Amino acid sequence: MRQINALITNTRGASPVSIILGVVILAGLFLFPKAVESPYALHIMILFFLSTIMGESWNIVGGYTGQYSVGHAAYFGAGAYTTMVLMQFKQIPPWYGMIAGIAVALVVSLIIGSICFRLRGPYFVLASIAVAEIMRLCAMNLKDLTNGAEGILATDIPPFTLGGTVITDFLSKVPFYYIGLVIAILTIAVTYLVQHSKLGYYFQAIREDQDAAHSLGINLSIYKNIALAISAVFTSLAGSFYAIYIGFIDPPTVLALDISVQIVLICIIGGIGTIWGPVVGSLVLVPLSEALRSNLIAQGIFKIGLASEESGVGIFLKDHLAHAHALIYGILVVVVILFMPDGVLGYVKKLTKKKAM
Amino acid sequence: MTIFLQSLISGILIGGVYALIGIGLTIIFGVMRVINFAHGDIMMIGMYLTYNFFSLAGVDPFVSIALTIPLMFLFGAILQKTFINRVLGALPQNQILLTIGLGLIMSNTMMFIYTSDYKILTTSYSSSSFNIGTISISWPLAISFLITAAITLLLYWFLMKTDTGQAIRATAQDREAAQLMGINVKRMSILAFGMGAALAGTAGALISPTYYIFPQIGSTFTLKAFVITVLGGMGSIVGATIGGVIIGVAESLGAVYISSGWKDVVVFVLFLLVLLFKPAGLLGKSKM
Amino acid sequence: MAILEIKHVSKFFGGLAANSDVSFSMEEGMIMGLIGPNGAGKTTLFNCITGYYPPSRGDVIFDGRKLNGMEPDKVCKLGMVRTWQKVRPLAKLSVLDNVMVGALCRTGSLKVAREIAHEQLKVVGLDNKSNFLAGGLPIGERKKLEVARVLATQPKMLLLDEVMGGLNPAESEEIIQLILDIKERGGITQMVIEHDMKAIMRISERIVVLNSGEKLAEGTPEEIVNNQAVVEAYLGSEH
Amino acid sequence: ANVKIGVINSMTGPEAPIGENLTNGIKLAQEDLKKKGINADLVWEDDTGKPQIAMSAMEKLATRDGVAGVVGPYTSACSNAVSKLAERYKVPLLVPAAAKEEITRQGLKWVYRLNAPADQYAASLIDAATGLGKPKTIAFIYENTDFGTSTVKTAKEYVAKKGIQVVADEPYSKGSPDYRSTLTKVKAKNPDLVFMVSYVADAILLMRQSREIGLKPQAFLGGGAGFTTVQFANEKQISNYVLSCTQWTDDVNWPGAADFAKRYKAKFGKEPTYHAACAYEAMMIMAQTAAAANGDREKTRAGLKAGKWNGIMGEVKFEDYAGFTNQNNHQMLVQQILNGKYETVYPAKFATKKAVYPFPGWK
Amino acid sequence: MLKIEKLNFSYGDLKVLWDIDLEVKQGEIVTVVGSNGAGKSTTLKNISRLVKPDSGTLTFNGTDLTKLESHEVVAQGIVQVPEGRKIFPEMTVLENLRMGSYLKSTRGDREANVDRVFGLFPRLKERAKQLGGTMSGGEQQMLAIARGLMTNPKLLLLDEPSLGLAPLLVKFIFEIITEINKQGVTILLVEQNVFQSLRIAHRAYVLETGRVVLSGTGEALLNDEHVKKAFLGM
Ligand SMILES: Nc1ncnc2c1ncn2[C@@H]1O[C@H](COP(=O)(O)OP(=O)(O)OP(=O)(O)O)[C@@H](O)[C@H]1O
Ligand SMILES: Nc1ncnc2c1ncn2[C@@H]1O[C@H](COP(=O)(O)OP(=O)(O)OP(=O)(O)O)[C@@H](O)[C@H]1O
Ligand SMILES: CC(C)C[C@H](N)C(=O)O
Ligand SMILES: [Mg+2]
Ligand SMILES: [Mg+2]
Repeated sequence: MRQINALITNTRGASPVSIILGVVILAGLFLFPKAVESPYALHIMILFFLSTIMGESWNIVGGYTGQYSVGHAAYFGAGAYTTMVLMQFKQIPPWYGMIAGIAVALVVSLIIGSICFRLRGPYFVLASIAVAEIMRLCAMNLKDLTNGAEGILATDIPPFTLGGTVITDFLSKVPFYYIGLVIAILTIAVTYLVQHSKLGYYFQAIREDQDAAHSLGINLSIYKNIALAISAVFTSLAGSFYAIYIGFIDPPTVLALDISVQIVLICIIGGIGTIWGPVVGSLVLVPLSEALRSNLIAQGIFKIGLASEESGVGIFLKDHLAHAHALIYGILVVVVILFMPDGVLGYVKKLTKKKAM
Repeated sequence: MTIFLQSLISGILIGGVYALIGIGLTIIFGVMRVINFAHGDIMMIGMYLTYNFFSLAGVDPFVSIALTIPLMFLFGAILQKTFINRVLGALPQNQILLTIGLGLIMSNTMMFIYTSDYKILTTSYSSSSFNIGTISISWPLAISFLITAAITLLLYWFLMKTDTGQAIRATAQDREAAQLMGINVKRMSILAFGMGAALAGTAGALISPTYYIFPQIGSTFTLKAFVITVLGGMGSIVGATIGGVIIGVAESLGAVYISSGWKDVVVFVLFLLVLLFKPAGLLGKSKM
Repeated sequence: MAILEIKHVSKFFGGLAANSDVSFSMEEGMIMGLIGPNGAGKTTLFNCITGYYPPSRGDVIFDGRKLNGMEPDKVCKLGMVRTWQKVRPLAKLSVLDNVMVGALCRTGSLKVAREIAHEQLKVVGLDNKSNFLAGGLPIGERKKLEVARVLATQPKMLLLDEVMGGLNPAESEEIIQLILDIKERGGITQMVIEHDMKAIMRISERIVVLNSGEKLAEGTPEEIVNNQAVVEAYLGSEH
Repeated sequence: ANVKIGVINSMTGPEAPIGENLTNGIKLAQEDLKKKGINADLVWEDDTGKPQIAMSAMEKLATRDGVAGVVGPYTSACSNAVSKLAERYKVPLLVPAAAKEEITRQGLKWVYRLNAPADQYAASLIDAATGLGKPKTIAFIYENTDFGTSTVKTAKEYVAKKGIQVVADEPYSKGSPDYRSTLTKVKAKNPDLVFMVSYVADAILLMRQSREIGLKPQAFLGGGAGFTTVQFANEKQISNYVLSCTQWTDDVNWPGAADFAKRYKAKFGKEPTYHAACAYEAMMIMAQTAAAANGDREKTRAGLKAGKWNGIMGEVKFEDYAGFTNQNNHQMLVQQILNGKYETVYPAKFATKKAVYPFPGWK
Repeated sequence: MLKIEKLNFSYGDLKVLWDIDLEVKQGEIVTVVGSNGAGKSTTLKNISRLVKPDSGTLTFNGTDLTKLESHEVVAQGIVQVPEGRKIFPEMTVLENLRMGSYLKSTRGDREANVDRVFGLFPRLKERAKQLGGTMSGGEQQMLAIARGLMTNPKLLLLDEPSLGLAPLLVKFIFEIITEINKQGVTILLVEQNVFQSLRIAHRAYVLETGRVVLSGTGEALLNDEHVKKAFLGM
């Protein structure tokens, strides 16, 4: 049993049940905006897609290839800035900006890769942080290009047209919802393809033992760079998407260490090196941080009558829980790492396995 | 020339404090192989301690390190015992996230207690200086530089020459083998993290009279500590010392001869260059 | 034609000459034994040949091409692959996946690679453990896994570094048979480092003896056991 | 009357130190509203300083919570992101303290701003300085944040008009412990004016180190923020004679200002900053307008547009001028620290003391 | 001296030791042989408390080992030279040896012990300043054994000490083992060199897939048909 379970990470073939389930979920996701009108719900879903894309792309280089980059903000920022600079200062529609963003992210990833991949382990981690910081500082200082600390504000998003017909004008959230959904599905599909190909095997071999992999004919720098490039492309897409959606970027919001950490967190909470890990991670993190932040917990407590809003406890909760969410968040991170070292997915697997026995 | 000397000297002096932060991180990394992302936050706790000693009991910051060191040691030891020890065998990214989580808890707890106000600790000598020729040297920085130097020497002697020090290094290199030599590795880890925390706390204390304190201050210094340790060679105390001074000087000269905005870029580029040409850091032993 | 020529190879670590002026050559399909006292420079020579260190001096010529300092992965692609004295399994991958990684060196298809891997696992007798995590294997089986993995790269030349270390005589016998079978099937030249003299004597056509980095002797097994210098430096009087 | 108002503010994260002042100001406003019979039901949203989170907050307030109006966010980045949503959902948004000019320059109908934008910071100070002496050169030292950069950008345009030459331009990143080398460089240029934009901690650090290395211009100008805090004024050794601009002071003769300061101090144990005052007044205006409109958003918006207030921020009126829409043309004040106390010295009609110029030197 | 009763152990949910009974008496050399993966190293790890057993008792001179941490076991006088050498890679040969006499009780003999092991392994003396990690495989093995000897053990656990050593040295190692045994150190030896190790053993155990299947004097096992067939390849 143990060996079989060990292999779950390399699932081959899917059961009919899971295929049906998958189709139903997919259909549900595509119909969601038709059924749910609330822009707030759509917004949360969009954040969820964004987070999935980011986590999934980190997973390729971090989870499969074992290169724990804590500098993915670099690619996120590359995508965001390219798209915004082109759109705002050169009037190039974001559609092309996204593609240009990918190109820029690829170049950045090659540069970063050629520098950082010569390093291993903790040195790589720190070098990746350093490069992302350099990017942030450059965005800060290259005022003519990036508008520096003032950031770039999108005045209008030009409508997306194909052959003269307007596909969408970006006025509501629905187009963003679908763009996010499609990119997220694309990212997951690419991860699936990678895992079930030579690349996946090579990536994992590199993760386990670089020297051994090297001796078995794996060109370390090529394959690490491929992993990073794939990862960078999708992270950059996430960045472009973010920029267009939010309409404003500045160095601290798209190039900060914070973002890099967030990306890693998504994977680890969900389960690293697995296809669904980042999805699960986003599923947990996005609603959770939203609930914590907007003090839904205290409201819930009042609703079920655990404490009255006017009581001392109530006032304390109202006053402090909103401030405390970052604290609670930190505690959650610590608890997950200590008690679910393989992420939520790994934990669930362990539980179900125990029951099965 | 005056400008050059002035910035060189202030760079060296501030580099001393950086070195102390770097040494703490290097020891923790050396023994636990854990990159401590909460290092700056630990330093921040040290700063608040100093601040409280000063504002509540009137203890001079430089004197208060006699209290801060043991207290921070204890704090680090407890952290190690309750949290870090549990993830020593875990994946590196889990360790990273654990320390990030701990850092979040520390900074937000402090925010709860002290609000996020900037606290400023003003001593009679906070902005006093003396002159050598045309160059002015800040008293508090000069004193903290001397204290740093003394601590560094002591620590070097401890790790290289005493059995306990060697046992800490042995634990760093192979925990299982160290156990088989009769070394209590848990104690060594606790000792190491305690020392790391004490050093970070001391750095916080030393910088308090000339700097300011708020709950989110940690991250800047965590980043700096990383750069310093890698520059010097992770696990090397002498390396961290040199790294600290180099960073101090690079920042200082970068600000004058390039621009304040680009000075951090100078630091990071320097960092990458060292990594490229000497991947194990200036004093690190390259491994095969 | 010689498939591998080592010409005046030296490797220095600081002042220490781990290899100094070593020369010999190997014919296609043969098995060469490489022996010598501990620290004689055997593993270092492997490292120099397969690209982990560029030799400080001298040339390594494989299949007519100069390898000096060529990256290990290219060396592997050319058909030369080594095992590790200190085994290096890909711990969190299954035994089968470990071997597949080797097989993928020659094919892009997972299906083909899987077939090759199963085949090689059978060859070393690990097929019943193909679903185990490689990290949980005991040392002896890890050594077998190393062999299966390099075989899966379909090499022209194998460099085996103490693959019998840690095996008892009965298990060593299996590996000896394996090495002889490989030779039988033809097409693969083998260089074997081993301290087990019985084994070395049985499998090698020729033996090179290193001592303090220098080549002390070269010859047939008989010549080697009767070489006074070798007996003194390495074998001891009993042999 | 009951009225539901949303608050978006940076309560945690890197912006929290200032965000807290806004929180406090709003809490005080809530109390005062109660006294006026308005029960302001506040929905607090923390944006953690991140625009996308601020957007989440705005979405939620507009669509789930059904608030009548929103006060906030604090930072310019967040306010920018949120302003478009306010327009889309037709929710009145009153920005209390963000300085970026663009926020009210996009012709948005639903977005109002109480404080004076970045261009005013520089203009008021330079006017005061040129009124007092004849400075020829100026050096800029500022944090390389949105606030710092945009303030200095407008300042540079303004000094160019006045014929003052820029001799040093030094943006720095917040939080470094050592500005000595930057200051040494500035000192070598011997500027008549040194203009700094920083928050309180860096302000104190910069002035301490200026004293250390003996930088001595005709005047130190502080661009609001950190230079207008009591904490700064308390550092007498270094803060005396610094001129700074601010949105609000506790000695200004705007109705209720002094009283606000007193009650704030009693409640929170510290001196109010202008951020607190801005937030307080913004909440007062928003809640009263919304209450009068019975929580109707359209009527609230119309109320803001039409209304006129005179409270602790002086006269408030949201007007369209010089490319701005719904912008309160707020009068910035210039103060000077004299013996550890802020004295309003400019414009003349609010002045309580005469300014000391030039800077007499370090003690 | 050392008594193991009904020791059971699993790695996660893979059970590798089943009811192991094993005894080492004062002054003996006891050898454990067994094929790959039989659980020999795991047994030694249990004694050194590097892993914790599922059930069973381990006593040493009457002390219950299951109550101790690894380092406390060492303090009792049980020292293991582990499989895979486990040299401190970034410490010099001399520093490695120094760690061998980390225990307070042995620090006094440090100088003498260093001289002794340098006498046994002159190569180590030549390389006293070389970093452990850069030594060759066999050199590291020597260092590991030497480091173990620095500890003044009462009971020495040796896990495949001849692994990777040249023939001359292998012979020498077995001589050393007999020699130190004569000096009063009790020895528990795990070896693949079945022939040599059974020859010097007073008693021996045969492990197969985690169970003790045979035990007796070294001589008796050497002549046992099963042993001959399974391990000696005869
Ligand atoms: N990176 C290095 N730095 C310094 N010395 C080294 C390094 N690598 C190997 N050596 C030294 O070079 C010599 C040859 O080592 P090598 O590993 O080739 O020996 P070997 O013949 O394989 O021995 P063994 O049979 O013990 O494995 C040894 O003395 C070793 O200490
Ligand atoms: N860390 C581990 N995780 C999982 N299983 C392990 C681990 N270490 C050993 N095992 C398993 O435990 C069993 C016993 O291993 P052990 O190392 O004790 O064998 P051994 O008798 O020492 O073999 P060898 O002669 O190869 O050293 C083996 O089947 C092995 O697969
Ligand atoms: C420091 C500040 C006064 C900031 C300024 N209010 C802003 O727009 O961000
Ligand atoms: Mg070798
Ligand atoms: Mg073993």
